[in-house]
Amino acid sequence: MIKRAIAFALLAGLGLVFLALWQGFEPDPSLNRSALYYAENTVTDTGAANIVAAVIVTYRGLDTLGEVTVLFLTAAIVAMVLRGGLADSGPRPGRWPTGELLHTGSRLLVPLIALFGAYVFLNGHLTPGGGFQGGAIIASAMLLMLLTDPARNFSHRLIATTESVSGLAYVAIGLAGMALAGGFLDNRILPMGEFGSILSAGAIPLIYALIGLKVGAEFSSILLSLSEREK
Amino acid sequence: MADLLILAAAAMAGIAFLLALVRFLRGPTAVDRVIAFDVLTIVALTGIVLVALEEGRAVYLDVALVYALLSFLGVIVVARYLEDRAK
Amino acid sequence: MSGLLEILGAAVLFAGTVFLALGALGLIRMPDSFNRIQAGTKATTLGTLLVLLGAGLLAPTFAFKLVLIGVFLLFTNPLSSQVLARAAARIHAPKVLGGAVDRFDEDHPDAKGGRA
Amino acid sequence: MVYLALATGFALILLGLYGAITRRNLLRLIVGFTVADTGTHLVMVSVGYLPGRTAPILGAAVPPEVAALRIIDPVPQALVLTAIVIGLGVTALMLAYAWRIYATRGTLDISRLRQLKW
Amino acid sequence: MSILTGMSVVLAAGMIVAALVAISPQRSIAISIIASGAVSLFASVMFLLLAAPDVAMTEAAIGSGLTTFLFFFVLGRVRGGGDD
Amino acid sequence: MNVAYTTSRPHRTGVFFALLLFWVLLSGSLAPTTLGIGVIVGAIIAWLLPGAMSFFSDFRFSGRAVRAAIAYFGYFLLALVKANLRVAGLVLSPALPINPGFVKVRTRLKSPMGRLLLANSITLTPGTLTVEIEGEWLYVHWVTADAPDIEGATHEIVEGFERYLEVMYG
Repeated sequence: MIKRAIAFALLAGLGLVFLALWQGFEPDPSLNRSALYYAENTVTDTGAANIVAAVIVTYRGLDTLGEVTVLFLTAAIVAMVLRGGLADSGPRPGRWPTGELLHTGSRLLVPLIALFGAYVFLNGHLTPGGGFQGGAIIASAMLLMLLTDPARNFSHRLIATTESVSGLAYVAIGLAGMALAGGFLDNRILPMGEFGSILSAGAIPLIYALIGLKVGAEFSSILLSLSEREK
Repeated sequence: MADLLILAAAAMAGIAFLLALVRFLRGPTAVDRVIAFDVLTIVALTGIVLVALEEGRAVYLDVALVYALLSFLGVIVVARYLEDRAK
Repeated sequence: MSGLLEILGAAVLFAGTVFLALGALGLIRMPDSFNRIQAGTKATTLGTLLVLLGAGLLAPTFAFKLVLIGVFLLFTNPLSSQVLARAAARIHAPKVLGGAVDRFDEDHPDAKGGRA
Repeated sequence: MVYLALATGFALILLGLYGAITRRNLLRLIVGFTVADTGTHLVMVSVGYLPGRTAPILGAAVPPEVAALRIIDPVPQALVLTAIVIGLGVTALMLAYAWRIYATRGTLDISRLRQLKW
Repeated sequence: MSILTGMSVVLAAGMIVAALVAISPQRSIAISIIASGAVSLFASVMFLLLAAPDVAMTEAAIGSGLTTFLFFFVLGRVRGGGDD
Repeated sequence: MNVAYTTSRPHRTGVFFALLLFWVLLSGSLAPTTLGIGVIVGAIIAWLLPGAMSFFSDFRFSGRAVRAAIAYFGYFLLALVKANLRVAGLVLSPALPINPGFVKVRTRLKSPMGRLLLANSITLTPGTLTVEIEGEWLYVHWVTADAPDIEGATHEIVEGFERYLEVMYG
């Protein structure tokens, strides 16, 4: 009981803070200085139409590299936590086999979902989306395969190779930016291209494609390490 | 005239949303809640199309595409779970 | 001319949302899970297709993406309904039978014994 | 609209934290955390919103020359975008630990996990 | 503008209701998880209203399939521990 | 498992062209660079997923099949509209005049794609919902079970679509 009272007191305090914040909130009438810089200079600096993509890939590229690393660590820890010795509760009762419709439907839809994921990360500099969304969509295609056929053997080698090769290429592009252009992860190592076409904005589509592959591989390996315990 | 019709359409979508929400809250079995969730997803997709129309930005439709392609995954996940648990 | 097209598009849009609302009403009124899936799938699919058509008439530049959304919906929506209906039949969800015809349970006695 | 979104975000944080604090089942606790997570994202995005402006994606609708007058702040969006992805990783990690705890202790009820108390 | 405001009101109400369901101890865990999925669905449309399509897309791609799967996967593997 | 449908061989070319079509629709442009990237992406996906299928899998490319496809699409849209008006009528009538039942129907289709299309069409048309498909039998939930016997139900539900799908996919 006393614990519950403490919880309520805590939440009430937090609620008061939130209330004060809410009452004092006033939307800015115009952009603040950093946002103004991004709004005015993104096109000349990076050539990207999607400013969020420019912020993620170029202006704060190092943060994104760190974040991808965090995801990689997460996937590795999940695999480690679940490795071996997990006594599942007795022999698993047999599942109902998946229906024919789901089988056929997934054979039809998996390529389309994968294509859409590729579209999302290759067009990240023009339309909403980018490496993280595209990676999540590709992992969803993987999830659909997994749901359709839980006993299927997925190539861990392929996933691990994709993951590490794209990670290495990402860092290599960052270093190339230091050697050829203004600094680490500078996207101007490739020509800027024409504003608004798919091969523009320098290295942003390339970097986003690598991020997409890496994130997709990481999520897929999380899904696999969770679901393969039952065999 | 057209604006008025669009406004009425938005109101209708809102009604559909609320009705599906009621089924989501009441639905006696999990299956009912899942089907209500499916309808809610579709209504949300309609809402996204309406927002894209109002703001006049075609890029918003990519989000609707994500829903059209991926929303059925959640339903399939729950369906597989229910089948598994019964066995 | 363009005004006419706009009004037509808005009318189609409105008709689509009316179907959506009717589908949701069916969700409320139908007596068991299977009938609710029926109402939920059909009305919402046509409703969304009409909304997409109306949006295409209102803003012709959206057309490609709207067509794609429609095609994807035509495949994913019935698929999820079928998988859900199959699961509901397998776990023996409560059903309301009018004519007492139930060939599924006649042929799947092992589907019984789940949660009623 | 911004005020409403902000209030909803705050309410979600409070509700989620309440759920996370008072429930004893680990899975419910994690559900509470994800709700609170969504709430924080909502708060951050609504802080970056400027009324009457549009998304920071240039193109035919928003030519680059007028961008500074038409778009909203892109920085919170970039932060939230990465936060959501990390959130999924954190959820996966929490669930993996929950499962590990279940496998070794046979329960998900945190009040029965005596070793975790101090 | 009024359409968008109305939509945000409805969405906010839906989110609060779904969050209440998600943390309610009376419902089963499966329903809590579906409700948290609904919260993420409504939040995604709200992000779009707040002119953040990138964020909306992320939430849609991750919230609809992957999170639900992770939860249900673990829930399906724990027997007896599922209810408190 | 009792498999009555033919397991089709890999259809990499069909999948590739379907993916390319979708890529062009997604991008909304036919610029050479866009098209080139689409070719690369489509080739990679088609190569990595040997079990993939597309709308073109098992499709017979003959003039008759194409005509049947167009006719099927028109018939399907008509049935969809009819289904909705029917459901709307059911929902709006105060007495809710439904008579639900599960019926069993038979199909002659063998190709997976044709069977998927058949099941989807049944689900989207008047008052019927495919619940399970096993071998040549389909179990269908019917809101107004007018014809409970197999022949009658098959005639009512399946044959309209099967006529076209048989020409298209065999």
